[in-house]
Order: sequence, then structure tokens, then C-alpha cells
Amino acid sequence: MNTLINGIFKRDMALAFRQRSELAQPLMFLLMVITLFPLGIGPGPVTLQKIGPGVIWIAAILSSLLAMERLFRDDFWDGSLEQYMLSGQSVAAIAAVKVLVHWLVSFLPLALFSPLLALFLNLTVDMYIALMLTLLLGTPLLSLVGAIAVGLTVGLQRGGVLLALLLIPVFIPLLIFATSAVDSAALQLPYRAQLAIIGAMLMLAMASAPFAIAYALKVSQN
Amino acid sequence: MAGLAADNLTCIKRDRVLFTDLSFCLSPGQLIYLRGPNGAGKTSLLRILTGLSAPESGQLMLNEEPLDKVRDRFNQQLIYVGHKAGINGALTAMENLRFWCAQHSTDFNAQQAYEVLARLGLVGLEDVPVRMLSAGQQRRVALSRLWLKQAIYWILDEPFTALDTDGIELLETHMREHVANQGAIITTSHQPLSKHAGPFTELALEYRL
Amino acid sequence: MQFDSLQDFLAMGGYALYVWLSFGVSLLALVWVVIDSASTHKKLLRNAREEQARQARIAAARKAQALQSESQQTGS
Amino acid sequence: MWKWLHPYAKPERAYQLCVTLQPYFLWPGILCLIAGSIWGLAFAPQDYQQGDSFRIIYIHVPSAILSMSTYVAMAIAALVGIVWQWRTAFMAMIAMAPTGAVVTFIALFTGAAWGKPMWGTWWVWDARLTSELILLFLYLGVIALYGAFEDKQQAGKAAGVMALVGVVNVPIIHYSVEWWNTLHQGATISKFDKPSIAPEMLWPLLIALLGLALFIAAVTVMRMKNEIIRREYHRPWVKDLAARALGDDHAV
Repeated sequence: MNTLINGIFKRDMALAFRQRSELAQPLMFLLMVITLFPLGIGPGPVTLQKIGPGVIWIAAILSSLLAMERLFRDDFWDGSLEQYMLSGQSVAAIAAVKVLVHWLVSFLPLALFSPLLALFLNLTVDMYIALMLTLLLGTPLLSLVGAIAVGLTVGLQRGGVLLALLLIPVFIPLLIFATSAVDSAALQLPYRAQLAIIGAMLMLAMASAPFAIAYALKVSQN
Repeated sequence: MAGLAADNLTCIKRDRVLFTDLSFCLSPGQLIYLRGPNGAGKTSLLRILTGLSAPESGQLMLNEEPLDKVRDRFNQQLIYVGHKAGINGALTAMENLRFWCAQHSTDFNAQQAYEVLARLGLVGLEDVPVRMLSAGQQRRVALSRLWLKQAIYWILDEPFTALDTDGIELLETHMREHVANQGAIITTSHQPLSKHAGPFTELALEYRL
Repeated sequence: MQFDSLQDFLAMGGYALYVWLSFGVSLLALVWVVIDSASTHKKLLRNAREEQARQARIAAARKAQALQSESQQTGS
Repeated sequence: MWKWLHPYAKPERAYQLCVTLQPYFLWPGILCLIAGSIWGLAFAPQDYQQGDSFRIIYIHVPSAILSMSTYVAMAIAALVGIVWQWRTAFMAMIAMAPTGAVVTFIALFTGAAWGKPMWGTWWVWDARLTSELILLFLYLGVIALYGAFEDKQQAGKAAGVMALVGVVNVPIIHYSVEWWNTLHQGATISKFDKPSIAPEMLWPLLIALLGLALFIAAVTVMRMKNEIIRREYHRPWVKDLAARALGDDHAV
């Protein structure tokens, strides 16, 4: 445990702060994509409110695909990954810690950004709260499942588009439940069911994804 | 046969047979110099020995036990320096070593790390991001692990790449001392080992089609 | 038989386009899979034979080289 | 069972097995497909609501059912490969992928062609069609991932992991899409809500289903032979095989 905290958690945190600008890029992308919608569709407040939850979530998924790529990329190419695998620690635990750090530095800021996005797309306070909750529950799921595909494609020279092809269909249920939660909030309806389902998917991913990531990384090493 | 024994290893990479039925033993107190032309499978063999990749057939034994059963114990006694240095360019030399030691459950002593880096000729470069250093200096940072972690087995893939003559001599001397202290080393190298490395066994791989 | 004549059958009660299009495209797709698998099979076998021939050439060249160097040694 | 199956983990034995099985799958499969289609097209009674357009059911429903089952079979093969490190299982998995994708495409196409007379438009975001579309994406992802690796051993494992991730998702996708569909449903009635189907209509459907299943098995076996050769092309037995199969057209 100590080795994980000192060896991986602190290291990745230190690296994240040193590469702040690279971390900010997906967030800026998110902001810009969301700006495109009012410009492309028209700034009618009712329309924006109707498409808002979907737009924010689609943009979040797309920007997560951009952010995800750097999760194992540097470690793979500079050989750190080999050293992790020979450290005697469980690769699944190492992968879980790395995904945690990645979530903290690239998705948590997104949740902090969301009031601004809600403002842009004319969301009500209820919708905003629901959006925040779905983001907090849903983005760890994006990280965990995404990390499996990143582990598989990390050794490929041009893995970027492939990563998107692999992950977009897998993220569709999350998109459906998350936007439906926000839509329900707009109508003052309860949305606990949707949150519960997202939570259940998150639990499933937390229990199984680290092992899948570990296996994926081993396959990539071969 | 104490030590790391390879039993009838066969390796096939991308449909090419690199070697078949290769058996040898790496015992404490032994230095094996793995020789062979490009593409003969030296790196593949070393990666199989570390457990990073799996052989097509055959198995590895550590002190007469299947290696898969005692993988954790083996990892504690192993240092692998590969083609890729395993050094992150954005971190400083000291940070790289500190995190590496933490990952490998090795006590890290800053004083000792400074001394090792000094011995490797990196005085004043300890707190500079590693990507600012030259290729040879980066290689020295990677190799400083050999001074920091106590381990029996060293698996070194082209450790002399980018090193100058002083660096090569330093490393060869360290290798000789390690073997004298019942260490076991298997290494590849483009140029033959010099007398500083002490006595060694040669293992030759051929390029085959 | 649900239809009185061949014309009726082909007309499919006015839905000819959709019914025959569905069956036609499905048939084409299934036939394509089979043909693709069979032609890949042929191609792979051909590749395998070329590969083996290449190996034989390399082996022969090596043998010749070895013989040549041997005769040179005995000659000098 | 493991002891009995194990010899087939050897590529040559697996190849022989494929050769033996192929005709038993292919010809009955084609026969059943033809019989089911003719029965369904010409002899089954008309649907009282949809007229003759409902005859598309005889290709749409079998392909829709089997597109899902093929994906599940793929995931099972991947799981076997990962757990028992059984290489032939990965080959079986990747042999199923293109066939499954084609069957999914058929389900989508026939669904669209059926939708046009029913709904007046080729594409409706109906729950079944949407899940089929996502399933097609999942298939394409697995195929693309397999194609991206040079080392086919590695490719098989990677594609296997993705197939497993996908199969966990298939039911979730199915229910989420159904949920989404009920939320957003306008005036469309689902064409699949049939309380009961008359036996004269059901029999040809079952025959077509069996035929398509056998056909998929036959193509899988054919493609598996290809995968085995692809990875074993340097072995002597493949050489003999090539000599026997291509011997006559050597002059060309």
C-alpha cells in the first residue's frame, strides 16, 4: 500500500502538475465544443435547455477520449511500464491507482467546470444538480472502462482513432442514463433510478476493470 | 542447480522462429554474456527471462521451482534495465530514483542516492528534469538502480549503449564486484566485454530464418 | 401456396420492392462471406507455398556459400 | 471434457476437425435456409395487418437473434482463450467476427426495408434497430482492433478482451436502449409486439433460424481454417496442404 502511494500516486501527481498545460487541453476542447452548439443550432433558450444535457455529456465523452490517451502512453514508451510490472506489486492495483490519479486530474476539473457549462446552455438549478451528480458518478466509469481500451491500444503507433471506435459504443448506456437523469430533473421528476443504475455500472467496473486493464497491459508488453 | 534455469525455451515472434529448445542456467556468481547478431532474439530472450513476455514453449525454474510460482520472490531479487530506460523525462533524476525505489519496495536514502549519482558523474544534475540530460547521462541515471537496490539477478539489455569509455569501465567494474558477491548477471552488448568485467560465460544466439 | 400465380408471387401484395430487396441483399451478403472466405483460403495457401519456396532458396544459397568457402580454404 | 478437447488445441488437429465439420454445417445450413425462405415466402399465410411485407421476418428475425448469439459465442471463445491460454480459441473468436458483422448488417438492412412500408421511412430509432446498430459498432471495433496489430497472437488476445468488454455491455445496451426508446417514443408501434404467432408462420421461421445458425457455423469453420494457416504457414503440414490443394494449377 505504501509503495503504491509513494511510488505511483505521488509520482503521477507530480507529473500531472508538471504537465498542467497538457491536462488543460481536453477541458478547453470541451468548452469549445459546447460553444459550437448554440452557434450551430441557434441560441434559443428553450432549445438549448432541451439539448443541453445531451450536448454536455457527448462533449464530455469526446474530450475524455482525448484525455484518456495519455494515461499509459508515456509509461509505455519510456519503459516505466516494464519496471512497474517487475516491481512485484500487483499490476491491477497499480493500474487502479493510475486511473484514480488520472480521474482526479482530468475529470474532477470537469465537474468544477460544469456550472459554467450549465450557464452556457441555460440549464435550471435542478438540472445542474443532476448533471453534477451524473458527472461525479459517470466519469469514473469512463476512466475505468476507457483505461482497458487504452491498455490495449497503447503499443500501437496510431491508436487514437481506434480508441474512439472501441469506446464510443461502450459508452452509449452511460450517455442514455445520464442524460435521462438530467431530463427527469428538468421535469421535476425523481431520477434516483438512473443514478442507481450508473452507480451499479460503476461498481461493476471498479470490481472488474483493474484486472482487465492489467491483462491488457500485459498483452501490450508482449 | 541453484539459480535461474531456462528449460527448452522456444520463442516465435511474428511467425519467425527466433530460437528453439534453448536451455541454460544462470547461477549466483556467474556472468553470462549473451551474444548474437541483430534480430537473433537477444532482447526477446531477456524479456522472457524477466517474465515480461511468455515463451512459445518451455519453462523457467528458479532454484528448482517453477518461476510462475515464485514470481514475487524473483521480482524482489531482480533488476532489469531494458532498451527503454524506464526514466520519465519530466521528472528529475532524484525523483525518478525515489519513485522507482518506492515501487520496488526498496528503502530510499537521499544521501545514498546523491552519492551514487556522484559516482556516476552526475553531480549537479540531480535536480534537473531528465529530458535535459544527454543520452549517456540518462543511461547513467537508469543504471544507478544497480547501486541502489540489493538484488541477486541483473538482467541487462545493451547497458553500455550511449555510455562513454569511463562509464563502460565503471559499469564493468561494478558488474565484476557484483558477481564476486554471489550476484548473477546476464547481459547483451554490441562490443565485447573487456577485462574489467571479469570472467564470463558466453551464450551465443544465431540469426535463423 | 398462398399465391394464385407467379405474377402474384413476384408482386408480394404490393411489397415486392421491400421483400425482394431484403432477400436479395441478404443472399448477396451471405454469398459474399463464403466467397471471401474461400478466396482468402486460396490466397493463404499460395502465400504459404511461396514462403516455403523462399525458405528453400535461402537454404540452397547458404549451402552453396558454405561449399564455396570450404573449397577456397582447401584451394589455398 | 478438458482432456477430450485438448488435442484440438493443436493447430493441425483443429484444422482437420474444421475440414471434417465444414460439409456437415454448410450443406444442411444452405438447405434449411432455402427451405425456410421458400416456405416463408410462398406458403406461409399472410399477416392480417402487414400483408406480405411481413415475410421479411423470415430473414430479419433469425439474423437479429443470431447476431447477438454470435457475439456471445465470440466472447465465450475469448474467455476460454484467456483463462486456459488456448490459442485456437482466439482463432475461433476472430473467425466469428466478420460473419457476425455481416449477419448484423443483414438484420439492420432488412429491418430498414421492413420499416419503410410500415412506418413510411427507412430508418426509425426503434429499440431493436438501435441495439443492432450499436452491436454492429461493437463488431467493427473488435475487427478493427484485431487488424491494427501486426502480431496476430497479440491481436487475438487484445480483440478477445474487447469482445468481453462488449459482451458485458450488450445486455446493458439492450435495456438502456429500450428505456430510452420508451422515454422518447412518439406514435410508432413496435412491429415486434406480436402476442402469438400462428404455427404455420412459426415453422418456417424456426427452419430459417436453424439454417442461418448452421450457415454461420460453416463460415466460422471456413474462416478458422484460414486463421490457422495464417499463423502456421511455415509448418511442413501447411506445405503439404498447399501442394495438394494447388497442385493442379501450378502452371498458372
